Amino acid sequence: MLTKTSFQGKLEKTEDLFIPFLVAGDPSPSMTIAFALRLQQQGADVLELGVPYSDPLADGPTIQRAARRALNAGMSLRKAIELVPQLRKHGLTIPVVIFTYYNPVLRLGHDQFFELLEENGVEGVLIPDLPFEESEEIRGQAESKDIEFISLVAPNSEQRIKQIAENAKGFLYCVSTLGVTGGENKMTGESLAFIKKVKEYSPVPVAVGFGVSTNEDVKIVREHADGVIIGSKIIRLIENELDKINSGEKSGALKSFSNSIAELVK
Amino acid sequence: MLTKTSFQGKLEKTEDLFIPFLVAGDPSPSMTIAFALRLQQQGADVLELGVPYSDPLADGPTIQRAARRALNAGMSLRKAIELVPQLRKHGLTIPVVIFTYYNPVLRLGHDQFFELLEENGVEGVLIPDLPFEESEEIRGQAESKDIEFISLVAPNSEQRIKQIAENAKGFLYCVSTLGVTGGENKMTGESLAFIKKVKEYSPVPVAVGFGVSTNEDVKIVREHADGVIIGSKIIRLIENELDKINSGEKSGALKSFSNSIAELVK
Amino acid sequence: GRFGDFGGKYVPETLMGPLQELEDALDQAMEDQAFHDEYHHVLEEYAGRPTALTYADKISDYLGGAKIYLKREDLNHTGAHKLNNAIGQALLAKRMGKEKIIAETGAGQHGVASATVAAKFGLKCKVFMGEEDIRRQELNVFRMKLLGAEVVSVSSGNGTLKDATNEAIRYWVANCEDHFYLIGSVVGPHPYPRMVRDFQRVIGDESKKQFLEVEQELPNRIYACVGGGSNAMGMFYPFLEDDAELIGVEAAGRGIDTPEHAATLTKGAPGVIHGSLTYLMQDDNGQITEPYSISAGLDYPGIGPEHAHLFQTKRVRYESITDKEALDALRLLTECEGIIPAIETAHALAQAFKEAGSMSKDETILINLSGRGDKDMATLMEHFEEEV
Amino acid sequence: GRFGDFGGKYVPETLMGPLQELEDALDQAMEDQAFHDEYHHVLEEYAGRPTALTYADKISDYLGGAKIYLKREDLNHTGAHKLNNAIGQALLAKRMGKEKIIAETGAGQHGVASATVAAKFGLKCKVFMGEEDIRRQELNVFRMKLLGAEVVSVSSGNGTLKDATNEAIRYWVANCEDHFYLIGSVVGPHPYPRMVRDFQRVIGDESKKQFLEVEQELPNRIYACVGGGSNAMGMFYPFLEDDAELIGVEAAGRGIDTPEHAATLTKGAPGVIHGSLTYLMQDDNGQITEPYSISAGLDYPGIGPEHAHLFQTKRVRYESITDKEALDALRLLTECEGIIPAIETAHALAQAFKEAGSMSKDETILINLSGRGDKDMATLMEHFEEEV
Repeated sequence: MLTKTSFQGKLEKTEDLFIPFLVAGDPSPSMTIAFALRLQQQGADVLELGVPYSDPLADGPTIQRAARRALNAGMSLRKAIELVPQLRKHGLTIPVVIFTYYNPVLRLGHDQFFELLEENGVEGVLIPDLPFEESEEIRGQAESKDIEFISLVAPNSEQRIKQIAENAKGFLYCVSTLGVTGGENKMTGESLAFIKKVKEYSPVPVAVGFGVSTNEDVKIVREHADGVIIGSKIIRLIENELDKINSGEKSGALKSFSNSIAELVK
Repeated sequence: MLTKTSFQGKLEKTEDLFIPFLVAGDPSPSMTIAFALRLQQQGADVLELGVPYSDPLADGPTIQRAARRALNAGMSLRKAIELVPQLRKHGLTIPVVIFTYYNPVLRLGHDQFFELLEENGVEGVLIPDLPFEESEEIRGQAESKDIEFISLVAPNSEQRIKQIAENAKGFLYCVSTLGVTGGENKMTGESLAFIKKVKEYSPVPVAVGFGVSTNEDVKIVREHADGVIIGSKIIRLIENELDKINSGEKSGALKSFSNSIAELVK
Repeated sequence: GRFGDFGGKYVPETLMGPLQELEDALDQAMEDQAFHDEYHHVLEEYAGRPTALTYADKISDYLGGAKIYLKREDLNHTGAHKLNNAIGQALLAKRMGKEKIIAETGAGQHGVASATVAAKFGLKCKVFMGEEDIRRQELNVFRMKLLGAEVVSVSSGNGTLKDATNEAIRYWVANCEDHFYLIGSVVGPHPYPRMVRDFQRVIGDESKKQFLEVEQELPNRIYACVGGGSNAMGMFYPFLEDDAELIGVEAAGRGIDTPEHAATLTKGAPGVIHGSLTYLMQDDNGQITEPYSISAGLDYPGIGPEHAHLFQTKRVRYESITDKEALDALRLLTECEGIIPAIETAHALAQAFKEAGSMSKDETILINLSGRGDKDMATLMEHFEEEV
Repeated sequence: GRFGDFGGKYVPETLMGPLQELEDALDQAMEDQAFHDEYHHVLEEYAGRPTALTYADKISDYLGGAKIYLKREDLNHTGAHKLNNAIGQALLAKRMGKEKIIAETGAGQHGVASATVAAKFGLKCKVFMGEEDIRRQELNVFRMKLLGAEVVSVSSGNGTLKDATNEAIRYWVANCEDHFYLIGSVVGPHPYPRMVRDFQRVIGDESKKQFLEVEQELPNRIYACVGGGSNAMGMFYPFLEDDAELIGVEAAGRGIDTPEHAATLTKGAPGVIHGSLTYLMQDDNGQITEPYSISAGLDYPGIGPEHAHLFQTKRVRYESITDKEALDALRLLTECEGIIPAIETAHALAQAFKEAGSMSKDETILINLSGRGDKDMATLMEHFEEEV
């Protein structure tokens, strides 16, 4: 039942997806490019590129720290989008989803936002504080630009699960557990039932995020969903390398990062 | 019109009275005796012997300080009364008025209080917080023991002036100015009219107190009243001598005190 | 001017005139409907009366006995019952043409109430406060100054309420012609104890009406804390002829068997303090002794003469509560009902809580919640910091 | 879920379910007379409502123009309008079977109100507060703890109200199943702005009735300070269809031409904050900026969406007042009327005082005296110590 031509045809796989998350500019734009390429090397199918925000309501302390680092380095919504051609130039071929809170988009204006996305060849967009009911206009604009507007669905979405899932584009971001990013994963029988229900309605791959932080988590998610989204854990792996990066040992940092990712998704 | 046989006949003068005030036990019982004798030497006609009290409502800071010194030295109502025979033994012949707030008297009990006064040969008593209306019982008791109960009258006693003055015993304590002891003397035309009015009604000498602190004050009071009461000024003169007393130069202190008193009442 | 054996005017002669002037003006005012109307208008429109009567359901359930009601004087403007009296006396001062008022204060509550009415009615205000209390109650001192009052530091004695009162009386003696002395409790010479009671009886009058509305009968027992005793007299007075048992609660400080308490009726003896014959704490020589209580408002060596009378006639039962018992009651009320009472008030609460459990569920208790605890936060922090 | 263009639910998907559950419960409750009766019973019997309407005669005379009336929310239990809303939401939480509440707080007033209703209704309470605010508002932190609440220190961001709100929302996302989030102002996602307004409209409803009683007509102008805007919405809402001119007063801090202010409508732009589309203070990249005001309660970068709507439609006039103007107005009210207002409230006073003199003597002004100044004493001491 899955549609195949998502992300402007660039994502042909519909299962076993690995969707990593990076905060653009954490700790610098060039390191973001380097990390992204390593993630692609380790099998990433889609890159979620997070725009740092002053007040990230859906995020836990790990991503808040990353956002703070990136903001201090001067990152913004516009600069994050403009980072995408740089990623391409350096060899990134997987689709990129811009992950941003809604206020920077509003500040830029919907039209200018989509022009920027289009100009810079962005394949998808995810706005964590714009639920289905508030996103009708933006979903229309995304569709007209052939940009995937990624929806989220949560265990407590209840009667809205069907509606959200049936209208999903690109992939459906399935919040495995209540809470902000970076919490503990609790794959209970309820979570599995919820994923199963979502898969019934979704025309696109169902990826599970929130709290996936060990290889064991990854394996369990793979078993039941079409993809796994990993955010805070990747930020923490980057944080492990910050000392090396700051002391100029970038290649050592990237190697160690790659190894950790390989171990995580093996 | 003045009666002559007040203070058990010991006060025969009815004018030009000099009535000094001492706090019993300030700074010690023996010094009180010494100061009293000097005052007699300088022409005192009646001694007001003050009982130190924790909360002397009618007194200003000077007499409060004296009371504090005397309390610290262990003085009490009973001890103050028992000081009177000591004064006699050392040669004091003028009548003594025990000046005490009402609470110590109440605590002792009226009967025991008057027994003590009688036993110790006290000629008068003055209770500054027992106005005419509250003193009927005690006035009766005093009369029956032939002890003069000294009344006070103030410029704002108004229609009560006549009543108080007509019932006065010993001498009538005329508060020259509104305020507590130790304030400034303001002998205005009003004060003089008040004294004149009091004298019209009083069967006993009218003595003026409160704020008499210079020889000039004394002279003005003498001119209009039958007597002058000096309290705070005498305490201040004693305070001037405290250093000498504490360093053992008692005779020098007494000499200097005598000279000051002579200067004050000349 | 007497309540049985107690009361009277034990003051320097100089005050006899002003007291008579006050009494005449008071009697006139009390017979003047316009004065009553103005007083009640200000109470309603400015002070926020009537104050609520709150049923304390959680604590009643917790104690498992009588139903407990709270008369909420803490909701009065400036946070305690003190303002009722200050308003009454300020209106009287204006009526007498006096444009300057003086007041004494211990913790500062009556000082704040006096400064408040002075601001409201355009009077000049001088508040006498012991230097030790000024140090301990910095915030209330600032509050009075902000309201435009002058705070006079009193260094005589131990620099606390008794000394401030002495000094206020002394100042009044010297300035009685144009100054009105606004006494903060049912103490002092006649007619003060009666006047303050009459300006505080609104507490009891309202309570009676409110209680009858919700319970259709009067409370079985009524509790109030007693320092000078104005909140208690205000609450008790309208119930004196009724069946309700009345309980006044004094401060036992560190215990009535120690020298550190303020349990005047329990441990004191009759005598004269601040112009009135009443009970007070004194030594064998009749010198007034220093009281102690954690609560500045109960830390007073005397008590209103009408209380002395009600004690002697046994119409009111007087109990005493230690610092610790008061603090425990304060916490219990706070956690159960969301109301942080003044530490003074907590003494009344503690006694009521002690007794409520052994009363039956169809009996009722009324407690005068005389003031709020905001002023006591520093003290409470000292005592509870580790626990909370 | 909209007020014109503003409002909505801009929240993580996980909150959409709980918000719907809340809205359903709220709609049911609002149609249930028993709920209204209980809410109003608690307001009267516990919080002390109705609060007084005070005619400020001295200040009216001093300014020489319109007659000024004050709606006395400072007389509400816990000292501000905040409790009205906390009571309403706590009753709703109980009705929904939620036994745990969470709340955010800046200066601590809403935290204290939440801790109070939690104690009163037997709920567990967790209050999120920025670590910087915890340092500045030690007394209110202690008060909340004494009431039995847990105070959670928030170190993200600058450690002030915005961050505490973020963290409270995050905590709610993870614990929405059994926790009720008790928001303190007319902000947040639908249905909060409407709900909080409806629990605060008692201010305006009472005012209207009281004003008609004393003046037989409605006020010409009504002033209220605006941070999040709950006291203003509560006051304005019942007058929206009337002729009265409504004036909301924001904090201009050190001046709206400096970066240090909290004048959201005057200087901000539309955007999303804390789940709601409204005006906020932000930079060119859409990052929320830190506001500044001497008054902790106005020191918020957003504003309730209904205010944004009333601003856009010009039904309400929004002005701004600097720290200094507010402090001056605070002193003037204190000295003239014996009422020390909260610094928040002083902003509304300052704007009204600016305008009153040029109004005619038969015109009238109503100011919402949203809270008392006791909590601000430390700040006032810093600013006035030398002067008083």
